[in-house]
Amino acid sequence: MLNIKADFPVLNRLFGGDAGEPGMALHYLDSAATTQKPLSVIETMDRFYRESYGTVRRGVYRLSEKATAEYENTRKKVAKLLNAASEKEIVYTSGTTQSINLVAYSYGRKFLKPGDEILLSTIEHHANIVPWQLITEMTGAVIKVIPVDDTGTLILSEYAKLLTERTRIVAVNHVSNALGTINPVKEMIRMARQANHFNPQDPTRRGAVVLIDGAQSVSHMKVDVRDLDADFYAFSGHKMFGPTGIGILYGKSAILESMPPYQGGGDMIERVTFARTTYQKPPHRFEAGTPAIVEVVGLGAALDYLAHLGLDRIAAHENALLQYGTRLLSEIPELRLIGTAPHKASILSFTLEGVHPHDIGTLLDEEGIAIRAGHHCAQPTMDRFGVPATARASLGPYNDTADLDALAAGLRKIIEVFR
Amino acid sequence: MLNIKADFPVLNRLFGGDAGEPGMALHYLDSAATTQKPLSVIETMDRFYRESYGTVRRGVYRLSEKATAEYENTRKKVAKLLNAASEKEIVYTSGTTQSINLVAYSYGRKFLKPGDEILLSTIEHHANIVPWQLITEMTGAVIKVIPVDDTGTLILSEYAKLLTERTRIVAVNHVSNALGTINPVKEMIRMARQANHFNPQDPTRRGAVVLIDGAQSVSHMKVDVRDLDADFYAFSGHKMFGPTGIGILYGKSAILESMPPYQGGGDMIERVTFARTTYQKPPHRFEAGTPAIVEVVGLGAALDYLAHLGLDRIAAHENALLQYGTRLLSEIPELRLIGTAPHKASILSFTLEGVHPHDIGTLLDEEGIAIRAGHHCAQPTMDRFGVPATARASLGPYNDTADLDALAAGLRKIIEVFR
Amino acid sequence: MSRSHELYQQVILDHNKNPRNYRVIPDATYSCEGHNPLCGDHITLFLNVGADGIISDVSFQGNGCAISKASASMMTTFLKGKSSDEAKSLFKEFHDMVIGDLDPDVQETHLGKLTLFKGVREYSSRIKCASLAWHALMGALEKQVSATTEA
Amino acid sequence: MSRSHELYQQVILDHNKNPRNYRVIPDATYSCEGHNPLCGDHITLFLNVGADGIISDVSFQGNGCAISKASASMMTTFLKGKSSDEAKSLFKEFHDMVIGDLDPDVQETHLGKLTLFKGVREYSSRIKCASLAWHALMGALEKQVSATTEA
Ligand SMILES: Cc1ncc(COP(=O)(O)O)c(C=O)c1O
Ligand SMILES: Cc1ncc(COP(=O)(O)O)c(C=O)c1O
Repeated sequence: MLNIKADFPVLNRLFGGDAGEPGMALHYLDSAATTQKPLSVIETMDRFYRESYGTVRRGVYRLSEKATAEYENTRKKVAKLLNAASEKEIVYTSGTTQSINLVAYSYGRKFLKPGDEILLSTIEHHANIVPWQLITEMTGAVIKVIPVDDTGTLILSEYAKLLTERTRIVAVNHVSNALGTINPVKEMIRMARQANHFNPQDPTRRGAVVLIDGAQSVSHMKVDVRDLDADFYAFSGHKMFGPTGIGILYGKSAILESMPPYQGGGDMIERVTFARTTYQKPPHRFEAGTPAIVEVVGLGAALDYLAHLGLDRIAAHENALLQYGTRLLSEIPELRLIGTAPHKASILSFTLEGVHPHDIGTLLDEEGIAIRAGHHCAQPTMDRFGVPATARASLGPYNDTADLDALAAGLRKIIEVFR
Repeated sequence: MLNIKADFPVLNRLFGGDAGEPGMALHYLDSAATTQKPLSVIETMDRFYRESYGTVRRGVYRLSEKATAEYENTRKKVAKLLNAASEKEIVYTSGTTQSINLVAYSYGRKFLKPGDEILLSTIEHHANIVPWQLITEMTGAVIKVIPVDDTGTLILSEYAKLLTERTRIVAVNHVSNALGTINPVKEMIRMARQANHFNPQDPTRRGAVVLIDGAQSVSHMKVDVRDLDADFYAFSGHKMFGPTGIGILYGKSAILESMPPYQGGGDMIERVTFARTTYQKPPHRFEAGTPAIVEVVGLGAALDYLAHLGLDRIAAHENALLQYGTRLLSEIPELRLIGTAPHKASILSFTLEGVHPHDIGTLLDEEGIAIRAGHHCAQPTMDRFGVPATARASLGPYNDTADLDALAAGLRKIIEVFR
Repeated sequence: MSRSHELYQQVILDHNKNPRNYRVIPDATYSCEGHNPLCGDHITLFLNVGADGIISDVSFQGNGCAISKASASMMTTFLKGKSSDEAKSLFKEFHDMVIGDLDPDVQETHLGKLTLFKGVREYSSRIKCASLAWHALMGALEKQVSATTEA
Repeated sequence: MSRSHELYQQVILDHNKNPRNYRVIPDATYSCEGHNPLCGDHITLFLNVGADGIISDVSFQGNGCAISKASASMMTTFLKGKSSDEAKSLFKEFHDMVIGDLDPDVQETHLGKLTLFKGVREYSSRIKCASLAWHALMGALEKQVSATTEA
């Protein structure tokens, strides 16, 4: 098992503890919302601001040249993490949400025609629902929804039926943030290809492209976009030990090249006149304006940290904790686990009989345990399981069995209070 | 005069200086591209990551509650800086570029009809040109351009003629980043109102709204959006001593409320179903996904720093330096100042006879002087003045006369080399 | 004493478990669905106001946490027999109390037992739970069919 | 010695001031406009290639910094009389040198005097200036009308 709490300053301080009391350690169980940051990431950004801050891709002075080099170096690291064919397939965005909006606005507006179909799953995050709804309003395309069974597993036979020659886009998450289900995205991409022979060499030829929302997967398991054959892969820096304000869109070169710009501004143009403006090649075509320079540098440090831990070791650690936590929680009779797919990532979503998730959240916080309560930006998932909200404990590589023991003990105490 | 170099770590270190040499101090003259950061901003973000990092607007645990409070507190500070009527008029974006794209996509797509006119000035940054070009392609609206005279001053009599009942949007910068011209935006807004009686109570009624690109003004002079009567005001955190990855869009409440969402995702919705989704009120309607939490907190510290310096003192300091620098540069016979408007901010754009701006930039860098060389993302401005590029020294409150002396000495040396 | 004990008092836990006036008024003069967009909780408030402006009956139904349910339950018992103008000024007092602008320990209020909810001001994420029913009440009085806590 | 002296040598300054082959070839076999989107500089390259594949004339015009102008000037003098295949392999050597993958001090090259430009590898923002004319050359050989340094 990993033992890395020491790398994370926030996990080493005590909270509360005024009036002579010693304070409490933090049991942080909300990594699916956002992860804490290791010292190396915090220090890299701090040092960069103190010593090397400058703008990128514009300055002819060394401060800017060096900033540009660090900035572009992260792109290479991301390409390596994903096993992308080239760093030109890596677009910087402000987060998963913007990555998906970029595809919806740029690819969607260009290629979707009235009656075209977008396939989503029932268990998507709002970030992978609402952009498509906005784009259907503009294009006349329609959304079809892949159903899930009672464990939270996508029903592939229904997916197969929904895949038709009208399917233009399939957009599903790799891991559901509300349930923890790991979706069989490799198989789903293969099915999309078979149903609908898409030719990436000629993206104007109609066919379905597949976008994978990797917000919950990329720091928890090895992801190989070429092995998956994903057309787009989207994720956020802040959920992978990096800073807020930075995200990634991976896109296959041929597809990115077929896409018009999304936002307009500096650095994405080749030549601007009021009569006519021409645009740069990808990825720069999609990166308008001064980018999140320091956040990109911080993300680079986060990728180094991830590489140092090793995704296999992270996955093994988190899986062991998931088994342990599932067992602990199953012993609480009042508790109902929501999301019991055979293939699951380290997310434990649940309800307690007679206690609303918000009350669970507030009362656990008294014990220094941070979980999330609510709809997890996945209201259709809540609707599917007939609950308004769940409590959710989600794990990262810095968690240990003590965190889960504290959670179980806290839940038992709450049940007492509410009895 | 201000004397604040000590507040900025990067201005207190020596660069280069390998092989026993002592290294050089940095004469940073590229604040129009991005400003350096004071220690208080760097430390606020560092401390936040170490001690208080959590997600916002979602968690029921204290870490998240406190993060949310700090996050929303910055909104109040921004409202105060601009003298906005309410913090609900303050939308967080990733930068000026995104702020303008948001208005173009959301307001523009809803209200622009074929033949409607958008007025821009000749001396805009690409961020205030390209989004409008993209939107004219979608809507059939057309762009008209306000000309400038040879000093770089907008010709208001021509502007008056361009204002017609077809004018729907006027978008101009407060200060030109390429020339330093301060545009008479208050007068221009007044003229737009008179030419075209816009009723902010009923934004669906046709009329021109005015967007001011404040990227170059907001940390250099007092801006009062209510006194200006601006409908939108856009700027970037990184140009006002704050971090990268965060920007602001101010919009009048009634106008923001009339606008549809821009990006879709978490936190901007009221209720999501696959059948129908409803959206939150502004500003949250326009803030999809996990925001730039730590950057917002850092921006809050930058606003405190700005308040501590005082915008009047900054303006006086920079104006004195501008006068000093203009005099120094005017004494160099080979030098041509581009941008000589009577009303100017602290930007010195110039060319040297026989020396390309890029060579100036590289050679000044050898002396530890960081300036910008190129088209400054304002190619139409370059075209207007018949130059492919200029060299540009732009000032911040941390600059002093020594920086300008070094610049002038460096330029004389370059002229020698190229003679 | 830990924060939460101040909030989760026996009275609140009791109202959560046995909410009063938890029913539909089929022929209500007004009803309004209150909705907290951040958590998805919602309750429907039913209101009968006589010609004299007096609240003759008030009830609620819906889904929410202990805080929002207890708050709705206690609010309905408290309001019966009060005028709609009184209800509006109670809303203001309650709202000021939960956001921390009014401290019932040092300032006079007309909130009676409802001052129990003062503890919520310590929990910024729960303030909207306590005020959800009250927002629905205001919506009903203003003849709206829905209200959110976003105001 | 400071970095810039290595780059701004007398030869380069001279070619900047007195660029060779700075003219239009009206009936050029090929021509291509090279463009550096980051700085807006552009030059047009003119090329005459005989039936034997030999470059019989090559010239340029346009706007650019000392580095790009000197590089264009020296490239044109160097290429005259070479075959288009040789030109392509020289492009590769030149390109590798300026991005720092080929060090003419330790590895053999066919670049002759053009190795002067090796200093540019220290200036990441200027590499594209040195290679602008070469990109235009490649564009011309590939019969494109325009080329950027973005490749
Ligand atoms: C006048 C003006 N507008 C817009 C921008 C774009 O700002 P950003 O790149 O931070 O989005 C800039 C700066 O680059 C600017 O100077
Ligand atoms: C599955 C999934 N998709 C998308 C998102 C949105 O990510 P962000 O808010 O960082 O844009 C999240 C996280 O909130 C998520 O869990």
